[in-house]
Amino acid sequence: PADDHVLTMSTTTSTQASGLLDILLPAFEKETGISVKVIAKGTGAAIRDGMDGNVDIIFVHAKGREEKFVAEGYGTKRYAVMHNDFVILGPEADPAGITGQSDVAAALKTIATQKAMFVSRGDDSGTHTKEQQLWKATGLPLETITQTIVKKGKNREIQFDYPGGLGEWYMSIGQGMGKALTFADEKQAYVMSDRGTYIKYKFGRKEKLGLTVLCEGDDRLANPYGVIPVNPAKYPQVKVKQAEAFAEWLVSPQGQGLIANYRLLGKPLFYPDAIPAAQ
Amino acid sequence: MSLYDVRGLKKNYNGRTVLDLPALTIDAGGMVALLGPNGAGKTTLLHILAFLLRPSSGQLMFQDQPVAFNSTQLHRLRRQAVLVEQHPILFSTTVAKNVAFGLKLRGLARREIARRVDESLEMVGMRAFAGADGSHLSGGETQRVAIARAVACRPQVILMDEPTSNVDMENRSVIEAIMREIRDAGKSAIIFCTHDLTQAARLTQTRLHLSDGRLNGADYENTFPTSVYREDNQIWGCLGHQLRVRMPSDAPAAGRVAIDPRRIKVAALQSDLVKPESCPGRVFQMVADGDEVRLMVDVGVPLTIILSSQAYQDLNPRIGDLVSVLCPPDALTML
Amino acid sequence: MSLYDVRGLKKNYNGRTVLDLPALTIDAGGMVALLGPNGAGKTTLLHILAFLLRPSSGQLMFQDQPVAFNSTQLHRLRRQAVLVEQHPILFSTTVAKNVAFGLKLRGLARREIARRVDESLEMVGMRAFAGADGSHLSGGETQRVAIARAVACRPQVILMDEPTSNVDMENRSVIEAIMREIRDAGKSAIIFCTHDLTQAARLTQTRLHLSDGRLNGADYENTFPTSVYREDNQIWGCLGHQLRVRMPSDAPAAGRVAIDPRRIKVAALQSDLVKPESCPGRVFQMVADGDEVRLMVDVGVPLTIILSSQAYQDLNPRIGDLVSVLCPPDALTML
Amino acid sequence: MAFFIDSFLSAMRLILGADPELMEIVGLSLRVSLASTLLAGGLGVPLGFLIGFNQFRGKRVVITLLNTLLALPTVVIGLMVYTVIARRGVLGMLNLLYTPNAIIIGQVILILPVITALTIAALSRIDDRYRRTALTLGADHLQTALAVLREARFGIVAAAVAAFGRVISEIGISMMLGGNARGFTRTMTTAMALEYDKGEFVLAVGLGIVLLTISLGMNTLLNYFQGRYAE
Amino acid sequence: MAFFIDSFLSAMRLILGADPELMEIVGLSLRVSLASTLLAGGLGVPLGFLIGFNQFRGKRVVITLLNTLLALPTVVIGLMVYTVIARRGVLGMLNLLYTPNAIIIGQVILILPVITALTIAALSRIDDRYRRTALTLGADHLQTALAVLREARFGIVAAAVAAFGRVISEIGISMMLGGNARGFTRTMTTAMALEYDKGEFVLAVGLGIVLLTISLGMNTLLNYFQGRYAE
Ligand SMILES: Nc1ncnc2c1ncn2[C@@H]1O[C@H](COP(=O)(O)OP(=O)(O)OP(=O)(O)O)[C@@H](O)[C@H]1O
Ligand SMILES: Nc1ncnc2c1ncn2[C@@H]1O[C@H](COP(=O)(O)OP(=O)(O)OP(=O)(O)O)[C@@H](O)[C@H]1O
Ligand SMILES: [Mg+2]
Ligand SMILES: [Mg+2]
Repeated sequence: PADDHVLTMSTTTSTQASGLLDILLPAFEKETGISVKVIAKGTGAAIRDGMDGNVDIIFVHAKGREEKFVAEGYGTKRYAVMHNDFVILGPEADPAGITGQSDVAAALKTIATQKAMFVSRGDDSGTHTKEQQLWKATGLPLETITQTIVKKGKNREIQFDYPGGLGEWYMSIGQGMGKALTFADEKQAYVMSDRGTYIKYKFGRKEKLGLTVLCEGDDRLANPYGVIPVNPAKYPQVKVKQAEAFAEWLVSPQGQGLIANYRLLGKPLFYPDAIPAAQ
Repeated sequence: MSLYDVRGLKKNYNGRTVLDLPALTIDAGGMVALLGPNGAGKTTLLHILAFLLRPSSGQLMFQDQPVAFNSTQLHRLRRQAVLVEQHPILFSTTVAKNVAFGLKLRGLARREIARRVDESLEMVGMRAFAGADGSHLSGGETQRVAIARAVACRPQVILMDEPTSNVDMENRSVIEAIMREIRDAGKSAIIFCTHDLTQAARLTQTRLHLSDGRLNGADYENTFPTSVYREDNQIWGCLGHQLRVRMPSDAPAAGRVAIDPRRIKVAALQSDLVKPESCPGRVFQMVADGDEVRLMVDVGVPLTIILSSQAYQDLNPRIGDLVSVLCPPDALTML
Repeated sequence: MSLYDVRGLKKNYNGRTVLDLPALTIDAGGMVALLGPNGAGKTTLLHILAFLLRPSSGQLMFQDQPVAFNSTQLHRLRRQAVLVEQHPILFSTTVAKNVAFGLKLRGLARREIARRVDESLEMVGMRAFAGADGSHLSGGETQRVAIARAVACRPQVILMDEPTSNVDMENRSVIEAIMREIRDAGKSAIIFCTHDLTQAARLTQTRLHLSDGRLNGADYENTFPTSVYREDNQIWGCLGHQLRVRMPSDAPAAGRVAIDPRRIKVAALQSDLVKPESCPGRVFQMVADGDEVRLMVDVGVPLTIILSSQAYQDLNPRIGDLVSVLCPPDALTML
Repeated sequence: MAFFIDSFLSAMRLILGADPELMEIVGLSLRVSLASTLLAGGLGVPLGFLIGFNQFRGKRVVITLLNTLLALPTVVIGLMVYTVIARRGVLGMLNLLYTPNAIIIGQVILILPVITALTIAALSRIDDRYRRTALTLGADHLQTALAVLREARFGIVAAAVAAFGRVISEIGISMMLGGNARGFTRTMTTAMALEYDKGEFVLAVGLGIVLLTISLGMNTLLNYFQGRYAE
Repeated sequence: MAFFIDSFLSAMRLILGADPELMEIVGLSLRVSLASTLLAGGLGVPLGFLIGFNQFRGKRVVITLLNTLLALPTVVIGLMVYTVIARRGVLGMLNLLYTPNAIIIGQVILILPVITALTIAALSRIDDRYRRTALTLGADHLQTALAVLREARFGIVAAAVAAFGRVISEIGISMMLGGNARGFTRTMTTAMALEYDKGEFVLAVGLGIVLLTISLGMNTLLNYFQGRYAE
């Protein structure tokens, strides 16, 4: 395809791994002739790609950071595309006894007080950000690790909140969702996961995940995805037209319909946010 | 008890047989010189006798026991037969540690090792180099240290591949003296190669002649390329533009002949022994070889003639004398 | 025009001076023999003359031009001076390609290369090995191929480090003949090392004696370790348990002496020249050396005596004769 | 056990199926890895000769630094190259990021120290007489180096093979500088990493077996040519 | 440029700050890498001797296979070891997964072919007279190997240094088998990968510089001991 028909997008590994893009991108290309080159990485690195002007558009799930991205002028506008939700998983035996608990904060608090092993992604991803918010909501005293780094010659601090017990019952592994699930399965520990990855690991593989959903449905577990074209005011060379075309298409009835009808192993995975009726 | 017994031993490289010894016995305690031209198989034989090279076929007996070349205990046998290579190499450490290497392996006490290292370096005149780096010695220094390294081990037999080829005059006689001493003391047998026939003659009467991998009695010293031509209904070979020899009628147009140094006739130039096919030559070297005398005459090529004590007395040649030399047909072998 | 001019040249290794030549001139087109004991610095000197080793200090002139050892064009100079190493090594390819190597570098035509390769291998009797793998030849075969490889390049000077030390009798004379031919044709100069004094004598009158890195006139052949003792108010040295020599009064208790082979007195055993300190020895070798004769007498150690033609005629010794040998004090040098 | 059999069967399937997308990925991996190895070899072998052949002050320091660079992590290389070739970087206008060429740049930096250090090691035991012989026969510096190279070929080929193995099995740089964009810069290893991320372990190992099969093919070819060359 | 300065300053901060967590990570990295290198060296050097010294049918095939294994990707090693040591695997009861020992197992598999192949290459140019001389002086197989090893030491140390560089800078296996658990199995490289994933590039490169500093220290030590040994 000619150069102006190629759009470069950075996104999180979870969108790519869910298989959704394999449905969306061919349909988009068929319609507009624009092919999308996907660079998948951790949420932080994906946003970085946008801030560095390496890509034309970003498709991530970390609402707060996305809004900051737009506010700082890196992006033109955030399009709310869809959401899915997080679930708390644990071994079937459920040693901490949180089965049926619909208040996620209460469930986490129980895990913490029992000192049952909990695996955290610990990678500053959208999921990890969400997890830290939920720990705050438990009201437990949190511990904070602050790292100082040098940026543009100035010191900058990075914070990391956790409910204590680091390395005892709270395992911070700094890896992607799949790996966190594998880790938790191996150690028969509790873990917070997005539903898509959970379904794939639970029903999509021969070696089924030995974990099950113990807590779900709390509003605070919603996981919204947004797409943001990179601002041509910062980087004149970005293909803003094509980027906006893609974003508009995603929130159009076609895009939203495809999202709503996407099934992974017979189970719905994403819920359209722009036109909820598309369901 | 014989030291080595060789039965039908062969060594092939890429299908070429470089050693072919139907039978050979070497006695314990003596000194044997191995002679023969380049490529005759001397080094190959020494490597086999040192149990370093496995023959392609045939059997080797050492002290009446067959040698199992695939045995894991071969190193026990090797401790009885130490080889000094044609171009020895020293481990890249000090000269002293090189000499100590074999002694440590034999589990000698530290003081005994130090004593023997000193003693054997002294013997070859290299004691001043004990602390020097072995890899930076000169050619002759290396050869002498290698000899000391072997002798220090005091094995049943020492195999030496051209041990004095790079050694200076002084140390050549020192090393020959060491060899004689070892032989006389009956400590170790010595089997050595050399191209220096007078050295072989000086050191031992037991000389084996190898050529093309085979043992034969013929001295190899008088081998020359010849061109062949026809004159007076007779085939002649010509050596070094002067010496004419009568060739057998089936001689090829060019080739090499060996002339038995004991069958060459030599006479004073005035004598009535002078025949048409004889040619004059100048005596330039004479060496004692046991009871015989080795005469070297320049007839365009250097020709070696071995005279019995009696024949030498009768001829009484002097250095620089012109003599008349004649090679009868029975002295010739075509190669 | 001289070939080499050496001025105040020194080579040090680890602070030890192994070569120290205040001045030396070598003429073009001749043949020079380099003699001296092991470690004298012969190889070191040849490496410098081949522009392979940079002297620690001093200057080397080649054909009246100073040699710039750090020049990037040094290879042009090196093409004029080819070295045959003491233990030559062949590239691990065929013998023919080894010989062709230098010729290709000189940009010769392919047919000329093939011709010269054939010719020079034929010369050293190794043509049959043209296709053989260079890394698996015997010691003498390797040496001969290396000589062919150098000669094929036809440089201004060929430097040969003990060129025949591992070569058999037949090929030794072949190589000596090649060396003579090159000299006679005036094609290349030849500078060679050897420990074979008779070889040096056969080939050239120009012989340089090195010892301990220094040039000196003394032949090094008669150097012996001595033990010193005192008798009749006189210090004596004893060589080989028989020969007594009068030592200077300041002689150390043990050491080495060199005996000038031209100052040794030798007489028939019955002659009235026999003195108390003379000792009997048996003549075992005589060799022509230019106009002189080199006599070797066994007095417990092999002693070399050089006689003028006249003295030889007068004494008229025979192999096996007993003669009386006397070393006057002025023939001795303490080392 | 079942896991390995499954993986092996999927590998067979992938190979026999000759899936065009897989072919493309394999082709890209080979192209990129070969280019990196050849470039790094073309720089590293001469560099190794310069360092190994010459005696100079600080030679041991240089070798120590080289050995240190053997521990250069792919993340560091990736980020450094990224900083230079990203749009904001000095070479931003070349648009190199997320292209195969970006991978090659990073991989060359990765294996240059490997090839250089191993070339020096290979030369360290080549008899000095080879060098002297070439020189005395009239070779200039380059010709001498080539003659010695011939003798050291086993060691230097080993260095190149190790470097090739390193880059063809390398993930970090390909991921960071190539971006694993489907149809553009997806290599076998980034495809494997993706399958692994997706939890498709069988497919990941299957791809790994395909990669090893290709490596086996390359090495068999090399062995064949070395054998012919040696004759 | 600013990026490198930032990274360098962060690295300085990290080193000077002597942050206990960083110390722990550095310690683990060193322990694991040294253990892997020593284990792989202890297996690979003798193996290289066995293959290099002996003439046997199929020797070239063995060397070709070894060269192929140089391209074994970390993902494959990680998954294979995972399958064996996971809870459900054959060695599940040993509870090895996500421990430093699991990393060591994977890394040994990674560098064993490297050390073996490079040992063979190092031996290929050792003059055969060293072997013969040791044998004729009465050395048994082991003693002969040690004598030749001494002569080949430069090449073999180079192999070990390359292998050490490989494992200390390796990410895939440490991540998959160690799990990057903070305080347990986090190594310098997995920490770097994490910072990279988070987009904290300055910290990632800063950690990389710390790693190189440590590698430099190790190599300087080695150089010092080699120098003393050579004297
Ligand atoms: N490994 C090998 N491969 C092939 N040919 C070989 C090998 N080793 C020796 N030869 C050949 O075998 C023959 C005998 O070699 P050997 O070294 O025994 O000769 P030699 O009698 O010691 O000769 P020299 O006097 O020159 O040392 C030679 O022609 C040599 O080329
Ligand atoms: N690289 C080196 N490092 C240290 N010493 C050396 C080195 N090369 C030579 N030597 C020493 O220099 C001296 C002269 O060596 P050279 O090789 O020139 O002697 P040579 O006259 O050729 O002896 P030979 O007759 O034994 O071959 C020797 O004592 C040797 O040990
Ligand atoms: Mg030989
Ligand atoms: Mg020498």
